[in-house]
Amino acid sequence: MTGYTYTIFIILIPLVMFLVTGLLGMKWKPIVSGILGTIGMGIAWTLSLITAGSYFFGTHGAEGFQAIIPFEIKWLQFTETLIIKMGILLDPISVMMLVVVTTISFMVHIYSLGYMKGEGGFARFYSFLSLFTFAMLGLVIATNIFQMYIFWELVGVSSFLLIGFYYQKPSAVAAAKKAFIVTRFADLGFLIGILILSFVTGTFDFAKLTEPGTTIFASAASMSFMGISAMTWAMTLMFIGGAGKSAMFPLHIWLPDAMEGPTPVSALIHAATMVVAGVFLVARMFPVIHFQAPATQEIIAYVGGFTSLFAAVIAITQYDIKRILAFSTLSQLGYMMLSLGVSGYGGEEGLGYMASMFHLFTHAMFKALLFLGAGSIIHAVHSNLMQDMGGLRKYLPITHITFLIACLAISGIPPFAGFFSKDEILVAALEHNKLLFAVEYIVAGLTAFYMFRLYFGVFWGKDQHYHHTPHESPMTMAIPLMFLAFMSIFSGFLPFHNLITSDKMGFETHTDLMVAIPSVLIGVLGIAMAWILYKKESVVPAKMAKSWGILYTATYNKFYFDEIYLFVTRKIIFNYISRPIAWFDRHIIDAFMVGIGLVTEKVSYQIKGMQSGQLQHYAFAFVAGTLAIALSMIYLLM
Amino acid sequence: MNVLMFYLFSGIILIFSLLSITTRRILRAAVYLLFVLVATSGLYFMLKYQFMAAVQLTLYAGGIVVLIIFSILLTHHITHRFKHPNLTKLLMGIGATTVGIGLVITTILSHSFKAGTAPELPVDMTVIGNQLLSTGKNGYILPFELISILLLAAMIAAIVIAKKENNKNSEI
Amino acid sequence: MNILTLLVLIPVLTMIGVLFTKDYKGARLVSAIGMGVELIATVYLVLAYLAARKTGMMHEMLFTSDFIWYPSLNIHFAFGVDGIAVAMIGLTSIVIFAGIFASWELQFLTKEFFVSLILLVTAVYGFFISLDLFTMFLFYELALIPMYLLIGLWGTGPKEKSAMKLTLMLMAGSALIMVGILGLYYNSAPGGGPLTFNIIEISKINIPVAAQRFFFPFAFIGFGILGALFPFHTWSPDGHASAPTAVSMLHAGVLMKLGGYGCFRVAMFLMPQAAKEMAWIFIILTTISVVYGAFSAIWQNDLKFINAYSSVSHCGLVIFALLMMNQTAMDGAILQMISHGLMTALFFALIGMIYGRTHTRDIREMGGLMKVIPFLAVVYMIAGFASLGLPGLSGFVAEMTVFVGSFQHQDIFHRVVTVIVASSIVITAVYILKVVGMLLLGPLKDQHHAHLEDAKWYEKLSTVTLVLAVAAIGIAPLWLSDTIVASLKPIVTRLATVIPF
Amino acid sequence: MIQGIPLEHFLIVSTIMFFIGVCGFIIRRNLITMLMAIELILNSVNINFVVFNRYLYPDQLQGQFFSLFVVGIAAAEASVAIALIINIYRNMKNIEVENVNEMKY
Repeated sequence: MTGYTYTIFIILIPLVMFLVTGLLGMKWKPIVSGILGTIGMGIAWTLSLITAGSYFFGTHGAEGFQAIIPFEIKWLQFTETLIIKMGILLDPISVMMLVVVTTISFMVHIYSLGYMKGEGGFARFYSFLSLFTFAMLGLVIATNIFQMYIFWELVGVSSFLLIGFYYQKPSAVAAAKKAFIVTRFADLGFLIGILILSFVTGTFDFAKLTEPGTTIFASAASMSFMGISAMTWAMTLMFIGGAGKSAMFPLHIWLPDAMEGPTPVSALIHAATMVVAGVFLVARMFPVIHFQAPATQEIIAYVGGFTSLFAAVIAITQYDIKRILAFSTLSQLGYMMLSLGVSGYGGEEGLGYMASMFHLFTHAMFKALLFLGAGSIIHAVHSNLMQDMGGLRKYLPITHITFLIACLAISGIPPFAGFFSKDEILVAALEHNKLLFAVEYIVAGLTAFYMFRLYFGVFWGKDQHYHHTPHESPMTMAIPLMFLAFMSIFSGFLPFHNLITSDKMGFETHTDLMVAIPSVLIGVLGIAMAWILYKKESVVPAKMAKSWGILYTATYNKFYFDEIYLFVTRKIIFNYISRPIAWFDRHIIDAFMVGIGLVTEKVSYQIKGMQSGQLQHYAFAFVAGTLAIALSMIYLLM
Repeated sequence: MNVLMFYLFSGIILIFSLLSITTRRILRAAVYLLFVLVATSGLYFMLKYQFMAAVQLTLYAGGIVVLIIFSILLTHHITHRFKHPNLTKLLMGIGATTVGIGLVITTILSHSFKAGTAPELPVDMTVIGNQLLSTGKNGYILPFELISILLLAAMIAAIVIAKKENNKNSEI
Repeated sequence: MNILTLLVLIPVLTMIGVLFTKDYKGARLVSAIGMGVELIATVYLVLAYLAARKTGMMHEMLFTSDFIWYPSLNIHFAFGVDGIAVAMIGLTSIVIFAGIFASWELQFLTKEFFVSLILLVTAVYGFFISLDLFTMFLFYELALIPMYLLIGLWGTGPKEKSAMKLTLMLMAGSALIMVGILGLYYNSAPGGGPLTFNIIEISKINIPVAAQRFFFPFAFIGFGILGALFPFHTWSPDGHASAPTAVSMLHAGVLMKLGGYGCFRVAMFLMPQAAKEMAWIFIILTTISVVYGAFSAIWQNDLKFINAYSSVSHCGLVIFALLMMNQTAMDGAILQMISHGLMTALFFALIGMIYGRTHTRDIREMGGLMKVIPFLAVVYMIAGFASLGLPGLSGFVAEMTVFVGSFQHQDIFHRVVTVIVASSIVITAVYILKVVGMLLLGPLKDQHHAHLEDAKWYEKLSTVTLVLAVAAIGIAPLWLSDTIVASLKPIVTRLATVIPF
Repeated sequence: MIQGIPLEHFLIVSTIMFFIGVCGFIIRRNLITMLMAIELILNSVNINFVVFNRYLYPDQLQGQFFSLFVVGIAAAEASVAIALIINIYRNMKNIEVENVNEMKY
């Protein structure tokens, strides 16, 4: 059991790298920090792979993959039972996430050596990357919900720092703020969810919470608030936290803006790792949600389904290539959430759970690839907009091929990775909810369409007037692309159904041809439409856009969600809550306090007049006072 | 006879004290005050405090009133007539007076005094002189000396206050 | 010699030493040395305290000593500390140490400034170690007087007015406290026998409930005014905005904690029944404090005002947690006091340093300072993150302990207010990020700021001390929390076992 | 002791005299007449002392001595008061009490 103590180094190396590059980085030549960070990450990656290898393919008992806690210390004690511990929990999903996070992070580290070359703040960039990796790893290996929350917040802040990396650009600062505040708002839900959960169960530990047949929820049945049971509240609030991080509708608004960060950051944080934290949270709490709060699971399924459709529709109309990818990420995250939402528990029933994790894995690979590819394109043409691109396949051969692979993978074309995972999700959806299945089916077609719209628009069509001939990226950028392309092709063949399941027992899956063939067909249909419309420069898309009129404009403007949020925050919260409160404080409460002083002063000024200097007034006051006292003593007191 | 004399003196006291505070000619006020003081000394005579009455006559009637008249002459023309008193003050004074008189008189009348039954002490100069300068029981040497110091102090003070100052600010 | 006497003696000696210096260089050097020694003495105290507890000394108070001072009223100089007082003393030492260095460049009446500042701090030490209500009150009053001078003489802006307002409001508070303390004194022997001011002795008897009901609001509101209890908080924005850097640090960092400390040590500990009865009123007030302070902060443009309102919000959380009256929440309250003390001191130090460079505190006139003064900007960001409760810094630990603690109550009322209070962390994030975004990030707004000098060594020393303390609590909170919890046990037990009314 | 005159009659006389003095002190404008009012007050009090002595404690002399001292103090007071009045007259050219309000507030 204790054979995994070395896993602590996976966590500690990025932390040390963060401190070293953060504190000393500015004194060195920038490249030193980069190389140091990359080497550190490489070690962590190797260790993760070793861990995964020995965990999944080493010996394990007949009862499936058991959770292992190789390391745990007490961090803070609240009550006798509520203790925050810091530890490492190894179970199938956390080990898988270790691999995903370290892989992508390592690739991004290598890639950034080329991409960020010559940028100011190179050392800062690497130290933030290390901080993020540390936080993300801490999140995935958390042994208890509070540790997860702690790293959850750290992930949020490192995301803030990285989005705002170009801190002199106002739009980047605004995007960073937005990302942080929106997720923070969602985290409030998470926190309250934790409070309720911990109060009901008296523990934070995942091990106790997810133990099959546990009795800690016995007291929960009697608790309810506003007609909804305590566990439903807790899980729904927690899901809000997860939805914030994973940018589920309606908390999705920060993700497209987050593309203001450097592209490698988008690949690491906003495509592959941090945004799946919400999915990971739901997966982590899956037994609790499934058994204790089935209503929440329904919500998760519908939110996931709606988000995937919503984002896919918006993606069709966008021109900024990173935003298209961002909306595509939203859509794919919706898939994962939906899959968890329709999943059952145990064996074949748990197909959705397995599919979700599978898709998480494959998506991480091909979406990171897409982003890094996009980074490579942007590196070449110095623009984010599709209008500025075209015919790039001649100039960027490696990027072109890898990008194509990723597009095929996300469109679910066999034998690329996306096909397998998406297929499993569709099967799971079909078994539980026909409506959601239909939605996902359409989304699959839309995905293929907008991805190939992007692909054709960028690599085909005619050349634009480039300032200088676009050139292929350096090897530091090409190697990660090739590696990820390799993963996008082959990761679909990993035997997930044996490794990562809801009850930790493997089961057999089979490709359901009744689902697979139509899904491939609609993917191909989407590609074909994109081919027709965007392969060559054509006026059809513009005409179509015009004919859709308002609908197109609304979609192009992301259904005005940003504006609504802006209205709510700027106008309502700032102007109608904060401002009156500030005014109230200065002009009512403070004025009241000052008023007390002023009244005292005024009154004393007034009664000062009684000291008129008129001797006879004093004499009268004296006599009258004496008489009054005498009178009262004689007639009142006696 | 005695009774009649008492009411005569009382009448003089009350009438002239009232006149002394209401007349509009200041010198007359002083003279009325003199009458009041003399009548009071008459009361003392009736009560057989001859020494007290003599002091009253010489010191009060003779000394203080003369002092007052001098100062009047220093500060006023003989023909000076006062303005009518301020109405507020008039009301204040009359109000306080009425209430006060009513209160005190009702209190006096509702209280029954027990007359002393001890034999009267003859008040001749020997007794007064002995008591005034004795240090034993019923001796008043300390207040007597204090009063003398006070009088000295008052005299000096009066001179200091009233004398002309040498600087320009106090020129008349 | 008793270590506690030493704690008061060192500042007094420092004050005398400062009086004999010739110029501002001498004054600041002597002050720095004195406060450095004080910090060492505090570290020694902490170690000695922990060691004593480890050897199993179970008394409520340690290092006690007792001199009769005024026999006819039974007033003593009674000293002693428990874990909470030790923690507060530690906070004070760190803040004043940083504060001395933050006012390193002050050259106007330097000697007098340092004497007043150290007098203030002496009073604060005296307050925390006192076990006698009267002596405690004496030190409390002693702390207010130099405050008036410090703000009125060395402040900025409408300093006289602010100083007057602050002093008068706090004096009003101390009048209420005095009523409360005298009430306790005259009820301290319900069965006859000598009256006493000693906290420990009073805590062993039960004050008659009627007296408690009458005197509890006096004592609690009195201390609450210093703890910025809504609606008696308005001295705080003005006072903090006008005060010089070191005074803002000390005031927001330590003096406001006197209020919270007094609230539970005097009002709640000695009058538990009344505390239980009336808690709900003050819980509502503090809930308003927390949310209201945070909302107010959003709309402010003056850096110090933002921080002052943020202090209102955070100090509201302290009293809120105290009123929850269970071990976890009260532990959180003490942690929050320390955490807020450190980070708000850090904030004010930084604001003072930024103001010293840009000569403005209006965030609309600044921008993009990250590029110009990276050290200060980074530290400001760390302070901001601590304030909005980032894990790894002290704010998170404190806030989470408070929330978990106050959520342990069974009834809906406590739950709902907890949720409302918890929502303040989002609002806090909004205003902190607003400031960080406007002040530090973005393009440089004012070209005059292009050549500002980054932190000097003494400024670095001042801020790094505070940052280290904030981070140390945030990363390893267990020992502090355990120390506090051990000392809270008698208080919580007493609160829990009072006869229900 | 005067046969046929009860103590109360003396007291009533002195009371009325006393309050006439008070009234005079309040309503008069002139400092000297105010001084006279004060003399009236003192005088009425003297009567009281003497009468109480004679009627209630005829075997002692405290009342008489007290009256004597009062007279002495009245003399001192009058002399200082008149010195003050003259000084005021020098400074203000009149002795209206309403003008003497320099030390108000």
